[in-house]
Amino acid sequence: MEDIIYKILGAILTIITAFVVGITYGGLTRKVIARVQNRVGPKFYQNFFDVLKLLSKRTAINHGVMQHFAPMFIFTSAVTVLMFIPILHDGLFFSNFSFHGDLIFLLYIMPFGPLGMALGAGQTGNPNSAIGVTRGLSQMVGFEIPFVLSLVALMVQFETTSVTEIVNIQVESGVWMIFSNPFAFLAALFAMFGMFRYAPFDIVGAPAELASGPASEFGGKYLAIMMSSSSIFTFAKLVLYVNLFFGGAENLVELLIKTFILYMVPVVYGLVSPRYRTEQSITYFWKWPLALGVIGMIWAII
Amino acid sequence: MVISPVHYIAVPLLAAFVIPLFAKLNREFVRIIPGIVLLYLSYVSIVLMNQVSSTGTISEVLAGWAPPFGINLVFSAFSGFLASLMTFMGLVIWIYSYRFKKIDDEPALKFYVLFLMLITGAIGIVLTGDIFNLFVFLEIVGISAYSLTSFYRNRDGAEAGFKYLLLGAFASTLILLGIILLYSSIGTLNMADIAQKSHLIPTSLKVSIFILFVVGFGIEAEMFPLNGWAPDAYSQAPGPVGAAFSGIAVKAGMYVIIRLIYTLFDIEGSFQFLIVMGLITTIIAEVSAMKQTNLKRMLAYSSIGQMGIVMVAFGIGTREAIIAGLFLMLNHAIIKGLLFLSSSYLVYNDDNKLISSLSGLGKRLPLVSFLFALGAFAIVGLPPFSGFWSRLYLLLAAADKELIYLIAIILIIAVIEIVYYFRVINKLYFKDIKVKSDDVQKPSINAVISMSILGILIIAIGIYPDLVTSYLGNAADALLDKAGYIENVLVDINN
Amino acid sequence: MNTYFVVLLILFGGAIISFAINKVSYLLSGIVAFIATASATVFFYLNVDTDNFVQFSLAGFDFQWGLNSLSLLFTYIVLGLGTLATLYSIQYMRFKNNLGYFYFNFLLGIGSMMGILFSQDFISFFIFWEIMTWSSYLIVVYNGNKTHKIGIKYMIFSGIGAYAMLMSIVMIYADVKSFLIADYIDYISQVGLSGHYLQIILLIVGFGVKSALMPLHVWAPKAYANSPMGYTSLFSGALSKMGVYGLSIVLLSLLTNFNTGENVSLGGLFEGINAEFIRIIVQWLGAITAVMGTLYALKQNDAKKLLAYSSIAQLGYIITGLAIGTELAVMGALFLAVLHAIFKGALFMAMGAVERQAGTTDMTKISGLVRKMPFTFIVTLMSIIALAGIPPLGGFVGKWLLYEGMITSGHYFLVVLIFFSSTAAFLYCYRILFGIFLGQEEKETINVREAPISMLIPMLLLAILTMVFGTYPGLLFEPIANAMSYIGYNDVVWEMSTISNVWGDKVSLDYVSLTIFTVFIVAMIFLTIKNYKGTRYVTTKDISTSGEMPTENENLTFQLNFFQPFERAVAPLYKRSMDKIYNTIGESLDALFNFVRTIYTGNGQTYALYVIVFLVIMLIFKDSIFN
Amino acid sequence: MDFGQYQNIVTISVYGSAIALILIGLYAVLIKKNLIKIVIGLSLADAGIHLLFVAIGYLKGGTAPIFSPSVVGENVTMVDPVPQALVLTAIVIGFAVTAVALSLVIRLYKHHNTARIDQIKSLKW
Amino acid sequence: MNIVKDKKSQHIVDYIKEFARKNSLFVMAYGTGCGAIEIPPTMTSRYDAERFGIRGAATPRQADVLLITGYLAVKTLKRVIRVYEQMQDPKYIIAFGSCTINGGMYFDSYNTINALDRYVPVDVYINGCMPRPEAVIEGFVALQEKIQRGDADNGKKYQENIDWYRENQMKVIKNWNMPDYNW
Repeated sequence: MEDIIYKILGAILTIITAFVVGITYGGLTRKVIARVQNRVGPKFYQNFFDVLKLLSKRTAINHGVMQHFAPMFIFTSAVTVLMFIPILHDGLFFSNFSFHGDLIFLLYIMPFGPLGMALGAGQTGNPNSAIGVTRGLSQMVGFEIPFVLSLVALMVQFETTSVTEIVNIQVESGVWMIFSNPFAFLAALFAMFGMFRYAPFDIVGAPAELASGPASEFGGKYLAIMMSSSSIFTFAKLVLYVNLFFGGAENLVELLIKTFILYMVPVVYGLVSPRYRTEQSITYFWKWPLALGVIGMIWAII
Repeated sequence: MVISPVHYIAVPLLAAFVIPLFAKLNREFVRIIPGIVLLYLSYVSIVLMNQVSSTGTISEVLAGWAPPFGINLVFSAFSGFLASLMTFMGLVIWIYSYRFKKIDDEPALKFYVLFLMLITGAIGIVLTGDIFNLFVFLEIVGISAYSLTSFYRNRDGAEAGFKYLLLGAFASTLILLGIILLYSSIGTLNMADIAQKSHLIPTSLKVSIFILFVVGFGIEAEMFPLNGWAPDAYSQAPGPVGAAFSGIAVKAGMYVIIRLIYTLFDIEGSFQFLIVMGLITTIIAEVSAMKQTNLKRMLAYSSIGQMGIVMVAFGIGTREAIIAGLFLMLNHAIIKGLLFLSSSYLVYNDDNKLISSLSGLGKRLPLVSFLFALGAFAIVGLPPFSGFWSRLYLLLAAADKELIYLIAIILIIAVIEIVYYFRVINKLYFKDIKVKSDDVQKPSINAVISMSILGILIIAIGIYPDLVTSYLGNAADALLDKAGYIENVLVDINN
Repeated sequence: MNTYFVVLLILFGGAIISFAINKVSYLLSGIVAFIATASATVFFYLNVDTDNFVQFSLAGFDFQWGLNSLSLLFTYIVLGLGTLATLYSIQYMRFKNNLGYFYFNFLLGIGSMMGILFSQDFISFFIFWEIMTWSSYLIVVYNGNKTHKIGIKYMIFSGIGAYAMLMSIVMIYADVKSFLIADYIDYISQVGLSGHYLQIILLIVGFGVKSALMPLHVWAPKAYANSPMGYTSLFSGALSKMGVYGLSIVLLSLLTNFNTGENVSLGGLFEGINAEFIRIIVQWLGAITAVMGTLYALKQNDAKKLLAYSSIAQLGYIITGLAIGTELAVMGALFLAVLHAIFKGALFMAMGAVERQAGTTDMTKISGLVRKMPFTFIVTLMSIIALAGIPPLGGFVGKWLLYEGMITSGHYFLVVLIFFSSTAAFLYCYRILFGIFLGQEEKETINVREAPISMLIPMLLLAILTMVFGTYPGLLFEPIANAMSYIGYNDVVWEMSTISNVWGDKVSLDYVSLTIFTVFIVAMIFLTIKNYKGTRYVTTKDISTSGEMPTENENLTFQLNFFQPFERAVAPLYKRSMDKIYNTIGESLDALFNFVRTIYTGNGQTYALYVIVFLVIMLIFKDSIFN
Repeated sequence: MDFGQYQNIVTISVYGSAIALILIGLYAVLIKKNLIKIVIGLSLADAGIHLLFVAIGYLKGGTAPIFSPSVVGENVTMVDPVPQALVLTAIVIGFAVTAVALSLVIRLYKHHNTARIDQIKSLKW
Repeated sequence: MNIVKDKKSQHIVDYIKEFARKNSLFVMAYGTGCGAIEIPPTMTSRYDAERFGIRGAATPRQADVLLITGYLAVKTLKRVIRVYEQMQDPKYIIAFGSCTINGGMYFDSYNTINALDRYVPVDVYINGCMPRPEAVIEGFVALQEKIQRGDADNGKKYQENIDWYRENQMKVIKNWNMPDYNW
């Protein structure tokens, strides 16, 4: 009984942490972008206001039941991913259910949210949303290939598919994956560009063309949940990357440092990039990232 | 009255010439007499087949001259099987044509005379033990067949008949030449005697004689380069005649080739020759059938193809293969019979017999179309219809001899058959109806009965092939037992 | 009377009765069909006994009927889906013609599939196989007119497959002198595989056609899409599984278990072929099938055709899994086989419901049906989630097992290929949901209503099954483990709701489901209660289009060229399709055949010349021909 | 009468004319386009065969194969009766075939208005 | 507008809400007149409105503030109404320049409206022709103060007085084919 309470408490704590960190990272990103553009920029906690404001909206419209469900799908997906990733190495509170899932499970639960989101976007009947969704899904096929290649390389190298095990092995041997198989890491890093959808891969939202794409009919509480979910999701993905390639983290500070550094890579890369066309952004991943992934795989097999 | 194989020849021949006399009394006799004759022959078949299975081959001497000098009839399990098959097919075709309108339009009298002569000739070929007699019967078959082919007095009928006649006359010339050479070298015409003495002929001459015979009878048996007449004749002859050709006439020609190879001559390489010729025949015929627009012509090519496969089966030469070959013959007779009979109602009013004119006929002529489809299913060898078993037997026999290429070719051909038969079925059932209901001819009750008999037989044999396999086994044994044949004809009767 | 005979008698008898009774009432024929399948199902499972073998002799061959644990697994698919599909068809086919014909072939199909599963010898296997083929052909062309080409294509490929199989069977008989499958397996285990590869390749071709393996798949999309949907659910769900059944015997019982250390080549054309080589080929073919099936699926505008291509892709996974042959992969493949029957059955039924209610499944013509047909939408949604392999529904389990089986046995690049396919599958999954149910509500579909209850019940049952198997796959693992013991995998370990691989990693599905459902429900409660009064539904015309109010006639539906950017990205893969290749072959053959038949010139004199030339040639070469 | 010295010449000429007839017949059938000529060719070939057959059955100095007491004596060589009997049959058959052929030719001519075989090809392929 | 604040806890919640609303303004810029050109400098480096939590929104569903930047033709008014009605409560309007107040230099044009207030409720007018970015930011700040005070809820006002607004709107818009505002 106590275990269960601990688990529940731990889960809630994890979600809150992820939310806070994710939202803060979002704010920091805006700040960084502003600084690069020679602006003052918003406060780093600006995104909290945004979420709060959206939650406090008095009305919310939806076009049908799927639009109502869509934020739940994405929230569920984000939280579930979080639950099955060990946030901290050997952490009591932050390990959650990470022993009950593995990488392939994570790979499959990750699209759960976007797909639900896509359904909601489809339900709205706004053509922009549907176009955004098709772009997003197409792009997902693009970056998934180098990503999977690098993950398979990882699994082969460590002979396990469990994230927890991968972290443990890295901690025990003291060699991070990024050093033992840099190619796989690079492939995964490229995949991450697509995953976070900063420029030049921001074809889904594409405010100038698609009026924020899938989210264009979402407002109020729906948008709030979506924003916070994607923050959680961002954090979860970062933690996953840290776990896989940076040997996990012993404590929160280490985790924050590692994740933040990692997070800044696509952000900074995006700052200096324009936007790709959709097919370019797909085929982008099938050139160098794919080659890197294959090299990484061969590296791992040898 | 003692039932003997002679009845097979005497009764229909007599009837054929008596019909015109009776016709003076009542026109209806013209139709009824052939039926009575065929029924009687069927009875004879049953009795004789039982007798054969209990006591062995029956040899009947004609005119009191003992073989090798006199003419004799041999009713073995093998020849008896074919004779019974022909009788049965004759009966079915008679039922079908009893009130076949198109024949009624023409003088029915001539039809039945010729038809009975055709049966007489074919059964004579199968039963006779004398090679010149065989030639005579072949000519009977030939002349009646030419006439039946051009039975409709239209343009194309005459053309087909003439082509058939041209090649048939050629065949008879060659066969006669062969007989001359044979007689000049061993001085006998009795088949058992020839079989006994054939080793005395110099090999080169023997082979030449064999070639002459094969080419001559090959014309009748639709062997490849010799079968130019067949598609025309099949497509232009009246529907029941097409069935009679495929079920009766061709079988006779095939029988002779089998006899030549198995009993009369003992020539090295003749089996392989048969396989190769069979394969070529099949391939060319099926390939030609593929693109036909004329339904009857398509069936004709298919028929040729089937005969090619029969040749292959007999070319393999093992007991299993012979069973397969006989089974194929049986199936070919009943299935192709059914196809010809039903198709002549499908293209009843279309002079060009175009497949495209069948469009949607399945709605207008449900039963006929169904039977046609059944026949098509059976002939491409789909279980649970009879065609499947014969093909299986053949393949097993081929596999036993490790003739893998043969299996492959036969099966590829089966795929081709699927293509063109299913094209027709699609036309029948799954296309819009083009024909007005007035334009189609509903089948008469007797036609339905005859086709149903064949259809039921196809399904029955398909579900329970043991119905016929025992007969086939006996027949195969009889064919393989060359010494027994000679002994039966020459020794038993002399005693 | 024996169980097997009774089951077949009920089914075939039911076929004939429902054919005959069609004249009385259109409903009755369907009801008879349903009663026949249902009673056959009930009777069969009451009397099921895997050790009961019946022997009899026909046409000089020994036949043996019985059940092994593998075929028992497949009977679940056939009878279960068959019963539901007949129930579904009663209403689905209500306004169609020729119902007797339809149900006759329907039941014949089910009966022959059961016959295939009962057959313990090759020859009755083949007989039932062919009956299944032509009965399904007759249903493929049921819709008439434009389907006839599809039907012929189907029949040609089935013919090629079946005759390849027949060829193999007769060769086996020549070797073993027995048609019993068990005898053949024994024989192979004694003498080894060398010299028998041709038989095995031919068997694989035979089964590959039915299970739509890559170069032999071209019949499938249109055949699936154009048969009545009630049957297609069975066609794609169960009938294709007969190919999988056969392949699992060939690939596993024969190839996997007896290729240890053996490397004898066949010589000649088949130089270098060994069991491992064949398996690798089949693996890659399966994976390529999966990829190409997916890529073509997402191009389609017709939902039925889309699903048909998706079926091909899914069968590709299954075949790859079987060909890999490790315990996990096989388990995953068999699991997917059952699951595919369930969700694809449900999907085709749902599409049938859409077709019946809205008149078409062309996604460019209809959209926004979700409010009109909510239950159909739910079924589609759940089945699609299962199809995409997203937890917590059943498809995930199969995919997980398959991937783990591949990774742990070292098929890394294959994994990537399969993964690519299943990621791209998300695209068409979304397409089908969006294209039919979401998006703008069109005025053409204003009067559409939900399908009748007797069509919904089977669909919903299947959808619920995907959910159950997603959390408790152990329910299905038990028969699968038994089945695997038949094909040589003893002591398969399984747990009720945990899946684990050989490296010791595991996924606890109950935790997964628990988490997902808890979070989802919490989120739902929160989101629904929050601002409950402020939450309003508006129509799909009320969207932000730069301040414009879209009128009735304005087209806001995005359907054509749905994944155009993606198609551009993978354009090189679309360049060459098997369809085109086969068309070229067909056209050349046509031309050749047309040329060949000009031999028959129509001139009697030419024919006479042939005779003489033939005679002369024979006489000249008589020494070389005879002797 | 003794034809002994001419025997070889007679034999050769009979055989030769038989073969010549056959060849002429074949020529007519294969080369001539006119239907009537083709039918004539067939008859010629038939006649050649018959002649050949009779010639084979002929024995040098043989008498007619009649078993009458007046003729039959010791060491009497008779011509083989079988070929003659067969040839008689064959002639009858050939006659019948020719009759049928001619009737068909007439009908063909009626329908096609020509007797050229290469123009009568409505059934082909 | 007076929001009833009878409980203290309710007061705190409201305070937080309004604080958040104040600090996060998603702007839907309706670039009608010459004022549209003033928006980019306001948002970018020189004046950087993002400091105040002001941010562009792509669609009315996500937006809080509707900027009407200049004169409104009758035709355009229809779209403005539509956009306004699609926004989620609470929602605000900032109107730019003289034209929105009294018609400005187009006061006697046959096809522009003179007083925007008659058709949609305006929270803040920024005067000038056109106002400079500094003025715009000042306007925003004014709006923020108004929000914090709690009397910037014109969405509710619009809803309550919908009949009056509709009447005015229909007076100028002849081909009225808008859907009903359903809350």
